[in-house]
Amino acid sequence: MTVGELLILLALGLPLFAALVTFAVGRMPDVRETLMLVACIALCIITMSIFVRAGAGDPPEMMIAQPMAGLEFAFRIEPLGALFGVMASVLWAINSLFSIGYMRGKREPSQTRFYMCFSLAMFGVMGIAMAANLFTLFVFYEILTLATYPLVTHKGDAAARRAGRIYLGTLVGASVVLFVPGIIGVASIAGSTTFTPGGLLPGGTDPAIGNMLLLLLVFGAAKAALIPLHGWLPAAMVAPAPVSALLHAVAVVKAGVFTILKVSAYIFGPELITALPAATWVLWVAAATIVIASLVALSKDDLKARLAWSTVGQLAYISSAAMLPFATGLAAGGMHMVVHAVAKITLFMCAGAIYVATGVTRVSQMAGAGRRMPVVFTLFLIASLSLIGLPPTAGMWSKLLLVNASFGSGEWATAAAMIASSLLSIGYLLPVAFRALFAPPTSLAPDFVRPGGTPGPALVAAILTGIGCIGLFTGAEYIADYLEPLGAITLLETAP
Amino acid sequence: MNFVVTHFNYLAVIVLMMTGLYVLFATGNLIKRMIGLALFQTSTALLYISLGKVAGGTAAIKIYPDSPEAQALAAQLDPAYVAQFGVSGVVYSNPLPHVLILTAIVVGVATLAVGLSIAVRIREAYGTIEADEIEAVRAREPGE
Amino acid sequence: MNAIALEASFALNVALLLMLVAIAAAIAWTRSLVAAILLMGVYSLASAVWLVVMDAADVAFTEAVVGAGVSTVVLLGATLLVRPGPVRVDWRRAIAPAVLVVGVGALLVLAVSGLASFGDPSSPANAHVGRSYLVETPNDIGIPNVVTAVLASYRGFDTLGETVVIFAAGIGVALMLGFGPRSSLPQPPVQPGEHHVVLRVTARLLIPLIILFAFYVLFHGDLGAGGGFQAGVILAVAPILHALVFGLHATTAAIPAGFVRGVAALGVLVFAGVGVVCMANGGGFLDYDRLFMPRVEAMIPPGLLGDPTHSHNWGQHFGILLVEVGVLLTVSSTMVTIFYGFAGRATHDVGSAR
Amino acid sequence: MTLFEAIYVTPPALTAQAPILVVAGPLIGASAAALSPGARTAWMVSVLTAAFALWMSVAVVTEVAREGVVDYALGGFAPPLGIALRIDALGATLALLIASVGLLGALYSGHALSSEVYPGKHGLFQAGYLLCLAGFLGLVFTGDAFNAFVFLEVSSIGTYALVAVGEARDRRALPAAFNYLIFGTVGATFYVLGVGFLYGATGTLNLVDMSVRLAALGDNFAVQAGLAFIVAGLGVKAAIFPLHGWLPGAYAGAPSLVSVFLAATATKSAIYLIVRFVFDVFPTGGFGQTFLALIVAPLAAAAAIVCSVQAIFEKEVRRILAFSSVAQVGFIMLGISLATTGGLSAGVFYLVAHALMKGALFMGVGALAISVKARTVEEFYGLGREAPWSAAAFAVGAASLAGVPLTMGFLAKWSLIAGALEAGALWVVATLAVGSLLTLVYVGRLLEAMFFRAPLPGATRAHEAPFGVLVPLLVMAGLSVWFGVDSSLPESLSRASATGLIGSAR
Repeated sequence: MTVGELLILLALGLPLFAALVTFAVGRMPDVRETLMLVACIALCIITMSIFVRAGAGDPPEMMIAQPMAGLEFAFRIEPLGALFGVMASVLWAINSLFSIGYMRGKREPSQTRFYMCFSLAMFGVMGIAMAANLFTLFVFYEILTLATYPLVTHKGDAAARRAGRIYLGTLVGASVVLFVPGIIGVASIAGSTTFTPGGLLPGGTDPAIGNMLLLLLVFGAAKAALIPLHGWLPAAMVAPAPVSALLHAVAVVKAGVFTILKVSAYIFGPELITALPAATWVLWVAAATIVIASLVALSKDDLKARLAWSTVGQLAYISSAAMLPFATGLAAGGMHMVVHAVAKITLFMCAGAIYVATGVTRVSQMAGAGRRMPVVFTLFLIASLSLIGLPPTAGMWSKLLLVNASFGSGEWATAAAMIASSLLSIGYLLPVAFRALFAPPTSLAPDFVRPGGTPGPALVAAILTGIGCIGLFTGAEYIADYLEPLGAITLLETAP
Repeated sequence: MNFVVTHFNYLAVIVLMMTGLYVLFATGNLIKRMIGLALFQTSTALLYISLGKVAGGTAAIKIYPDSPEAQALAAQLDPAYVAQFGVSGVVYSNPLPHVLILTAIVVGVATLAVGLSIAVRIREAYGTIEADEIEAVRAREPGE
Repeated sequence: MNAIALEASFALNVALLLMLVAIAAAIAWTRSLVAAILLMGVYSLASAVWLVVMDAADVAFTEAVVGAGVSTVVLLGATLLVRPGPVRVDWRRAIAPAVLVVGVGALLVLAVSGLASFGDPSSPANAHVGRSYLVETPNDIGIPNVVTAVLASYRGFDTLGETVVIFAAGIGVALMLGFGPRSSLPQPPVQPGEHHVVLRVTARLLIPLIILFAFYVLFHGDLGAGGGFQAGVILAVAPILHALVFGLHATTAAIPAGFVRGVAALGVLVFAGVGVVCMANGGGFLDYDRLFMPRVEAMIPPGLLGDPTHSHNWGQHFGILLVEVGVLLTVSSTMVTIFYGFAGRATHDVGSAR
Repeated sequence: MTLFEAIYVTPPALTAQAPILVVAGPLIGASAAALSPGARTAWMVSVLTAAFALWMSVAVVTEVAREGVVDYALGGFAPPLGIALRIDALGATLALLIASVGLLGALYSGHALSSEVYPGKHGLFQAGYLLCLAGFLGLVFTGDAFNAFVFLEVSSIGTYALVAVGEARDRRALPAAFNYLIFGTVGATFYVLGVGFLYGATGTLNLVDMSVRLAALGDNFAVQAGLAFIVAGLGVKAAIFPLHGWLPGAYAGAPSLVSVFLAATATKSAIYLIVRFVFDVFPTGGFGQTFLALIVAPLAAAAAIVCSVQAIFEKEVRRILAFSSVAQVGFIMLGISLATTGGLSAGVFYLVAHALMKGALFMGVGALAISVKARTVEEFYGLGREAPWSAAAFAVGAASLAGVPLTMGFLAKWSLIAGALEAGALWVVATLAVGSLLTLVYVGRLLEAMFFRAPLPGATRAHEAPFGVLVPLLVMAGLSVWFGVDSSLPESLSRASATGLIGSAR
């Protein structure tokens, strides 16, 4: 067994091991959570070394089984996947820290099942990140869906059950009806489903078939929440805050856009994407999604719902990037994936922290709350800036690159939608932090329902990601370099 | 009209079969259903037998070529016909359909016996052998 | 050819078929279950006559024995057990079947239009394999009745299957209705027919005759109409008659249900065993030419059947005989099992489950 | 098939006789079982016979791998005079499947039967079971149209009674068995009618001879109607929509062993015979394939949708599975009616996959119902915790049914969709996709009930099934997973079946 294979097995095995351990020592919360944190940190180390190896031109790969000819169960790491893996594992570790604080603070029931499913979801994410072909990716994609289902229905009441049904129905339904036929279509044309740099499908693919396959695969990845397959995402807001953070930042939605990026880069390839009219159709849908989601977010008073709709819009940015007939789009999309993840997880952790401390969920009730929770709302402000795309946060770079790529490829509608959405996001994000921090306290200002306010671990986690939002502002170039194999970008050239 | 004459047997057998099928489906009485089924099966047998009839033929029990019976039979027929279609001077009907139908008749009675024994058990379990009444009893049972 | 003889037989054929249609219509029409059952018996008898006109002597024999005999008895027995009221007729539920029947019938008319004319000696059905049997039987098998030759040898595998079907029916009835009266049940105080001396004496006389006739039918199968099935059914009549006259308990005491069941299985074993013996001697399954090892076959005296000049395929002769015996065993014991099943049920209180 | 070429499991003399022994073995075993004095002996006879049939089936498969087609002339008479067995790759595959399920079923019956059938009837029950086994095996081996009818009836007559025996648990088994008998007999008689027309037009019953003569004959109403009657008649046995009315009641009412065996083999052998007639007997590209494409395929598509929806709204677990079977038969027939190598091969692969998964599911239901008489979905609440092993095996079968990756069901759906894409039949792809989605809904409902719901208040606690039941169940479920990870065995068998029937050119 080579080192690369060992790394792959460890990356897959650690979350599984964490799930098993959680199950085994479920009755001892302290042991359970300590072991889990250890597993998280170990996983971070593993993914980082994979990241380094992949960057150094020695991508780990491994073949597990071949159920049928042209159908392989195999792993191979490429830059996008390595990036996704690192991002997911680091944010998982932070989110675990946050979860511990949140769950203990709320005294939630069935925590063991909660942490077990969390680890299983991570298992799915690792598989997605390292998959060598569409089939393997699909397998882990479905594992992720199933592992997160109990998380969404965690409360166990009728509303949670209903949300779970929408969640599972949309995601699995789209997979079965759209994604699987798409994969099989790819396999029957190309003879395999392996991710191939430059595109697996031959350049001369019949446009009619190409269009169909592209639409099947893009909409089949319903985790990317393009309208009209976005309904599951706001519905899943019934879940506890750490779950929302996992869904919206680390695992589920990112798996969706990651799939679209991979499909675009390695199944179709830039050339075929440029040639296919369906790519433009997707761009229009994405542009519409961006604008509509931002407008809906503006109308929501519930903080988590507002953030969820914001996610719908931000995901469409990345989906757009994958469809841009311009190679830089892919790298920009990859970068935005990371940037948005860090920002969104911060926002959700802040929302969770506010909820645990004060029991408040509505934006209108938060005026003046910043006086009592300055750190939380400052972090919220920083993450908001990143999401809007203002310096000194990482969001600036990725948004700039995205808009630039859109202009560069002549997609004015997309560029316009992105700009409009950024302006709208100022409208729905900044007032939250500003009114909490700077508005005079009113009689409506919430009190702590929990003595001591935000639990310590939760606060530490939010601070870490908040720092990340700023840190990535300086580190963005490194990411851009790393993603160069997908399409060269230089920050200095593209930046005005 | 010529078709009706040359295929009269087949048409009559079709009427018989369809009568059986009609009895089977038009009644709710389980025993009457079995009668319809038996009628249907028996009539199908008649189709096979009609297929195997050879004009002027006799039963396929070998009659020795020079025996008086053979000569008497052959005398009723055109010698050219006998020469072409006979075997050693005797025209026989086709034995194969007979063999098949022997089997089919036996299968028919086996089905009848099993079907009726189930009908008897239905009567014991439900108190009736009318399909709609059984259905009514079933509809009242829990779990339906 | 002599057209008059043909037309006479054709006219008979048409008349009998029209009669069958009339009987079938009456079956469909009548509301009395008993009348329908008896009409079914008449139908079988009439079709047996028609079968004789069609030169199907073996089938006619079987139809008379099985269709008019066994089927009618079983149907009547079941009717007695379920004590049904008159068959209800609901015209509304007759519409869909009528439409179905007309549709299927139309398809059948279309289908028969593709068949050769009735009686055509050169039709594919009569010219190909059917004719080959007539030509080859004297050489291959060496028995006069070609139907028996085809049934027991050429298509012996079908007949094995058929025997198994009967065996399966016996199993089915036994599973459903049990094996005759339970020993725990009290013996009925008065035996049926106890006071009918004439009946008892006649039965005592008839039973040996029936058994004798059954064996005649069995051994005559090579030469004329007859064979294991017909013989088996006839043989089964003996214990059934005994049970009717002397009571089921007396019969089951003489011939226990378990024994009958065993004989049914034994019949299948005999038939299949013949096949296995042929295989063990290096032939194929049921290849009667290999029934005997050559050394054994040489020991059979040439004049065994009384005609030393005629060449005999001893393997075929004995093979056919043995499998017919197997058929006889299974058929007769299954018929008795079925009778035990239905008759034994009658001594229970019908209407209470088990 | 190359897998089997170098394998010899029997001495040469036995190999030559293996085809007939596959069929005759269970017939003789049935007699022996009926003669057995006690329930235990009957069970051992049953297991030994089924094991023997499996051994001989493997021998036949290896021989078919070497020879392509194995012929066996019964009675020493060359066809068309005598009856011949003719085993092609598809027949060998089916025999392997039927014999394997037969053996697992026989093992399973050791414990499962005692709770469902009176001990005094075990001998007869096992005899009936072996007769069914013989019937199905004979059906897929025979090369003679009328002989096929005989074996159809051997299996059917036994089956009717076996289904009716389920009355001990649930009296609704009786009307269901009667219904099955009526439907089944009408179907068999239709088959006989069809064979009669083919015989009238060709003069032969041997399938090879018939195909030669049919090719020379050209179009003829008798021949075409004959095929229509044959497909309709077998369609009843194969539960092709809308001729499936007998199936839900029969599967729901029968003893669990019978449900397992029927679900895994009964419809399959009828499908086999349909395929045999359409692709082997009728000329390639001729009326048979047109008939499939124009009549059977739309019905199959309707089944895939309508019966899946019915399954969603059913309350009883066995009836859910039964309706699912009808829908899945629709999937199989859709693949077959594509009439391409890819489609046919996918259809056969799906057939094997479905047999294994439904076998595991019905066995699982039987195992779960041993300690509690669970029937409805509500009564299945919480069984996942109370009987984890049985429930896990059931879940594996369900996952395969739903088409979860790394189960055989996924590969089956995969190759079916790939076959449909290859043939350019997009409507088939769409039907399969929607049908799969509907399948997920009812499978999800079952799994949710077992694993995510608390038992109903007042429900009796279930216990894990006994070891003797658990082992065949786990083996059956394990096969679904094994072939889902490495499908080379069923893949090569189904590929060889398809190329054997219509050649690899198309």
